[in-house]
Amino acid sequence: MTTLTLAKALNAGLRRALADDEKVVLMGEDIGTLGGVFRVTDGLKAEFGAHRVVDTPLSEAGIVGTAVGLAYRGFRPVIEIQFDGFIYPGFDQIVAQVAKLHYRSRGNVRMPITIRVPFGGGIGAAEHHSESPEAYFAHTAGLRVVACSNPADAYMMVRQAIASDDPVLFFEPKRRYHVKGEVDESASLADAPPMGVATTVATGRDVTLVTYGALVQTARDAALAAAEDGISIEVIDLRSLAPVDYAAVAASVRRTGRLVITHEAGQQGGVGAEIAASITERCFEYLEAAPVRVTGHDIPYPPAKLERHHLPDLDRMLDGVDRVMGRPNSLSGVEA
Amino acid sequence: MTTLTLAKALNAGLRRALADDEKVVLMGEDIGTLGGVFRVTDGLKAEFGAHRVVDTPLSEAGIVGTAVGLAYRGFRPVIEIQFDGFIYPGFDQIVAQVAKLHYRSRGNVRMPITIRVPFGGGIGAAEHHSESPEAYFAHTAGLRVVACSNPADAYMMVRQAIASDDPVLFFEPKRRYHVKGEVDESASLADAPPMGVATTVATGRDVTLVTYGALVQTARDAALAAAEDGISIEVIDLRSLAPVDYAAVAASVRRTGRLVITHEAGQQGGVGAEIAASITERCFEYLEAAPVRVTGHDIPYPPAKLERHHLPDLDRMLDGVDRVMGRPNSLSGVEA
Amino acid sequence: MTPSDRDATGLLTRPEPFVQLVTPTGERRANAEFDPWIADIDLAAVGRLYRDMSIIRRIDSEATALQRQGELGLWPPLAGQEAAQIGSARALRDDDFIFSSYREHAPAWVRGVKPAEMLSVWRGTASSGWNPYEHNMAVPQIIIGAQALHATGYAMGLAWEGSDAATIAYFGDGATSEGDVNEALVFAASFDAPVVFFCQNNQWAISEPVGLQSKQPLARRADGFGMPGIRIDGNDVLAVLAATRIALDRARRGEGPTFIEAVTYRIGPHTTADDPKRYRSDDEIAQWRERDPLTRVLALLEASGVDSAGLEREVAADADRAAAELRAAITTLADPEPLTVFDHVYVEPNTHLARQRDHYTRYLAMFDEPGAGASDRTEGTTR
Amino acid sequence: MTPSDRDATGLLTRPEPFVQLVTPTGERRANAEFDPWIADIDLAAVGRLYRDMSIIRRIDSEATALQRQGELGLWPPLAGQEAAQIGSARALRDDDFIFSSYREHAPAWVRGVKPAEMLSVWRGTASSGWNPYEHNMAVPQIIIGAQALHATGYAMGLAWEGSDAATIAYFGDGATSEGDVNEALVFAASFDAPVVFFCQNNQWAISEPVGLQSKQPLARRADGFGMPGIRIDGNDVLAVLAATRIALDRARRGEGPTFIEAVTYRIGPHTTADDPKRYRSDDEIAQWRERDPLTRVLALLEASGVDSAGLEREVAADADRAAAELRAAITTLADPEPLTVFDHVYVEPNTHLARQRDHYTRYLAMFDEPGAGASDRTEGTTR
Ligand SMILES: Cc1ncc(C[n+]2csc(CCOP(=O)(O)OP(=O)(O)O)c2C)c(N)n1
Ligand SMILES: Cc1ncc(C[n+]2csc(CCOP(=O)(O)OP(=O)(O)O)c2C)c(N)n1
Ligand SMILES: [Mg+2]
Ligand SMILES: [Mg+2]
Repeated sequence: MTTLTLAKALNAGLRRALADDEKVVLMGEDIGTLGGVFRVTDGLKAEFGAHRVVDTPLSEAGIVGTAVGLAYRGFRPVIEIQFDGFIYPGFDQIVAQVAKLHYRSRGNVRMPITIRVPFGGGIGAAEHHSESPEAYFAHTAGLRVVACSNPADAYMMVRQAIASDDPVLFFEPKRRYHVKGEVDESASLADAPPMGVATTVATGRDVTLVTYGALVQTARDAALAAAEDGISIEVIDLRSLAPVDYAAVAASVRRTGRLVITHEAGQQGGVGAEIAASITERCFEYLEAAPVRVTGHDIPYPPAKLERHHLPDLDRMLDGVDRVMGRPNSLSGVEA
Repeated sequence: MTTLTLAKALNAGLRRALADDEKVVLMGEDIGTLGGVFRVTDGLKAEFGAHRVVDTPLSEAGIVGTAVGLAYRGFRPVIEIQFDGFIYPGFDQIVAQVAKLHYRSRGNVRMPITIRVPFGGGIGAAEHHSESPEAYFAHTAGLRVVACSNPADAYMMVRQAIASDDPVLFFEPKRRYHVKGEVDESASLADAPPMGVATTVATGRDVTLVTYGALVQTARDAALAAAEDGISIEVIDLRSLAPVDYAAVAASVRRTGRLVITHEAGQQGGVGAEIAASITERCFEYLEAAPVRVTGHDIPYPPAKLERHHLPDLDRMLDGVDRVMGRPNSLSGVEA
Repeated sequence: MTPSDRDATGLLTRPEPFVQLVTPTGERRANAEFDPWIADIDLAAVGRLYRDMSIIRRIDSEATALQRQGELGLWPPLAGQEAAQIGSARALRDDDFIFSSYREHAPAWVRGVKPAEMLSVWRGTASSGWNPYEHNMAVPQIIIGAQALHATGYAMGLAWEGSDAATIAYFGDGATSEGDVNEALVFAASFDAPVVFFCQNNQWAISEPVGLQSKQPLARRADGFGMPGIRIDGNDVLAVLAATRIALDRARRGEGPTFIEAVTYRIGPHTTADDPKRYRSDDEIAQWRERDPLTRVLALLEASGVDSAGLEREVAADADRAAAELRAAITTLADPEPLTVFDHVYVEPNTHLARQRDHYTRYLAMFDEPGAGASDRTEGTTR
Repeated sequence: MTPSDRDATGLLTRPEPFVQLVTPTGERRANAEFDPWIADIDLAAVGRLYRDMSIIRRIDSEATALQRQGELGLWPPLAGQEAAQIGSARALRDDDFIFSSYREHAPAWVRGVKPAEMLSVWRGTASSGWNPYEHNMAVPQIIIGAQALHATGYAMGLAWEGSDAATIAYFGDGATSEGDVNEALVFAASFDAPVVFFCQNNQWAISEPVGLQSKQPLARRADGFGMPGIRIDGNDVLAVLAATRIALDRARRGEGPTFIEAVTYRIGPHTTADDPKRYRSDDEIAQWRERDPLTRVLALLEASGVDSAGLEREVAADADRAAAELRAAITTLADPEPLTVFDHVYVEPNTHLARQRDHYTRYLAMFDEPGAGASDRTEGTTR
């Protein structure tokens, strides 16, 4: 076991992937000499050379599109999108090519491309640097979408994503890059839980609180705070957003009868909508109340001084818990 | 009243908008001399000139991006995206610029841009010509998203979209372009129901069936078929997908206690997920069963000979109705 | 400015200046730079190029006929572009990888793709017609320009592996306006990628004349991106062959990408769904018919003493046979099985899709068991 | 090829060939083509350009200091690019519309934007600092290259209205690799749009040297798109002024777009979050300091008999005053009200957002009423 920050755990995972398979190449803006603006690829160019860790021209469609060509040739490209809000110029290549080529080619061509996206807010940044675009990709057939929340998962999941023969959107909680945790660098891929599996990070009886990425820690804190109030919250770290591990979430909801989903992305059409709908389908008879969503507002990401009024925090999560429990809450007395 | 096809109704609406406001300009690929591949803009270039009906170079980001500049200058650009699957190269300009500029500029700059998208399948077309990308835009704060289903609405809604000071994604059910209906060309914008309002196209007691675009007709047919079986279906044409007219849908569901949502787009993170979640939030106590979704599969659009196994049709809608009614259905006997 | 004004400038629709080795009337023009690259092309080889072009033209017209008869949903004819496609495809080595748009039937045919496979996607029975790795040719690309980046990425990979193979990216004049094509030029130049950008300027992007996309000859785009641009008569199969060989040779020597503009013409509609009468004149088409890529080769052969009429007859018979084979094969293509809609979305097991597939399997099963579920109401349905 | 190899070619980091009217040591170089365009620029006018550059440099360094002191979240310094930005902005007419990236503090200042307004967005109190229509300057663009299309569209609109105003699109060397910039060139040429593409090649896109984006001088990109490209010493304010006037004049006469590459250098970090030591040498910076845009102007004035030391003192005092004003204004900027997060998402009423706003209003109200709702549990929360 080593103690690593989440960023360094990713770095270790990437190093391991580069070492294990010479077809793995990293591509992106400023990832080589600079080591990435978050230093996630620090030192890797020096170690593996400029053909394995590739500083590319400034063009996201270009990066994804050339990665498609490289995948056609048998490479396993790992792309870094510098910030969440810069993924959209590459959107067409992602949804029309990366996602569809295996289907289009009737299984002949594989697109084992990993697209790393530092995502989410809470870092006081300028516009386009704090977004949560995961729902766009979860709605795109042919892609897998995962999000890590801690160093140990970061290390294993990035390796699993790279090893996957399907394309993976890999979301990294940028405001947790500096959080430390234990990482077992000797663990084998086969022993780790598959990236499609959700993790129960706190057990509880009253409410199931589902989240992913940076908010997992906030949700754990909320569970602790609620415990003092006598409310027992089960916290699930989804890890995979497409597909969602509904077996795990449904099992929990069947026990608790109550579901709260929380994410930074806007509510309208967010991942939480899908989870609320799917769990209602699966657990209708068990639900004591409608699933509650605690999300970012449906607004463009606001200026830094206002982001705390946009992002779900511990209090808003607890208010969501109060809503689903029928305790006094922000909507008390309001007609549905 | 004139009898017009849906395509001709759009043509009439666009002509009217061009005539009423000289700041309205149409832009797109092949919309001028050719009149568009669906002939929706037929004759308009001859009538209004090449500066009002503009054949653009072949580049979707270019079209949307220059439309942003034109809107900055006070124009009201109306863009035609040739087919649904070709909108993605313009995605960045749509979600990072069109959707956000009013917010970014603190209300100083308006983006009254209408983006017309012929959408959906059922026409036996090649890949990228039958997609339903509406959920991506419904998840994007700052955009309005509407879909018309019949000539009368097409005529009024396209005018309303153009008159709106907010950007509007305007989805046109391409497989219904040739369907005829009565259009009142003398109706004033003010008299027509706002485009944000849903329409109840068939009243019923047992189930609320919600849809939009091309499937509205199929849903009406399903209601007729079900009636013969003694099941009374209320069909709602949403018209607006962002925001959704939840007042109308919730009122209906409170009466019927049962909701089925159907769309061609994939299920995972589709508009139906949002509606199921939102209606469950609003009507939990009224629901007799979990809302049911009848959607396209979560697959890339399949080859033409298979599209009937992808698109919801009358039978699949009725199976959805059977599910929500607890009658024998395709999931009978299956564990949730 | 209207499209016709843009034509009136004449800059782009006027084919010259470009490299031409065989005139429309079949005269051989000497060219010190290009001739060495086709020194091996004797009369027999010219005859084979003629044969290639004739057969693909025949297959193309058969496909159009099949579409008109309802056997295909759509067909994008290549008629008029035979020299551009055959000349370039014949310049390739087998291990060079082709990335094309939807119109490159000739390169696919050169690579041994069966015409019926080629057509299956237009019939709607399959999402693509062949295995790219069997023919070293990617499946066709419909998103305009996207494949230029794929060709560049593949070429970067070739270079990193130390291979001396190359890639070729086919795209149209309209595609040069898309960001993807320009970004491909940026990446290819930056990484010295062994890729040939082969732009068939067939004068039209559906109804839009090339003058709407560019006021410069497209080949001039290359220099600013840091690569040579070559403008050739795309209806002259020898010029195309030579230019492509020059470009491939540069690529193999590690000197990076080359941009070729092949000036040609789409004689038919954009696709069978298109009505070109709405945007171009019969005169224009007539003018271009005089620059036909096949007749000039016959004339050249005739002038060189070959029995061109005999060759024509012989090749026509082969072409007819190919067309008949195609017709027989296409009309007997089986429709795919319903549940195959779920195949190949993912390589690895996917819980969500597996569930959806199960559900649809059950749903279909209801119709096999009369009396069950909704099947008693299928009367008047859309199925 | 590694970034340092790419430098080693020297093609792009070596500033010549370009148009230079004033050498780094302040000598005036005659240029028959450019000189007429600055015939009106007498010594007093040169002094004013010096003043502009000095003041914006001081504001820029004050902003960097404010960031270091925690008053701003981030700051992208323009240091080194004063001539490129002032020369071009001073060439504009008031009714010409500016579309910029995040680094064009000088054009904003020239247009009368208050420095504190400029900084508010970097302090995080506002999503943008000014009303575009008050200054005829769009709010800054962070998505690399996107504004080039906006400038083109606005210019198309100007032309359609018959106006003789123009637009200018500022972007960097890195931006030339984005599809958007290339598509802007396509549209601008096709529609003869009165737009000036003003590329500040400051040698770096964060850590990436310009040689990674292009092997050609960027101005050469223009020709292939059908417009003139001008390469100038971007640290020579007179050359910049002249070139921009030439381009604007073309635009006003309906002759369409021009591409200007201003060869300059970013002396500071990409932003205050950047550590340029990781990717470039002190030597390189020292070399470029010798080409400073301000010192050469002082030298020119001195050689022309102006009391340059006096001017320097006088301007420094003004600059310090501006900096002090800025500091006072920025540190007293109020934080925005919570509920303003919902303002200006839409122009028209929106039922969904109104409901969300209502809900959040109620939520916030809970904290005003002790004992209500969740507020009794705020201990140890993240708020
Ligand atoms: C991104 C995208 N936008 C629009 C289309 C619709 N479309 C299909 S072909 C075509 C014209 C292409 O012209 P060109 O590149 O010259 O190729 P050609 O058809 O002439 O071979 C258009 C606009 C598309 N397929 N993809
Ligand atoms: C689409 C997009 N991708 C990536 C970024 C991150 N980014 C911000 S500035 C920058 C470098 C820009 O370089 P250049 O265009 O030369 O302008 P400069 O900063 O040198 O003025 C990058 C990569 C971005 N803002 N937008
Ligand atoms: Mg063409
Ligand atoms: Mg730069």
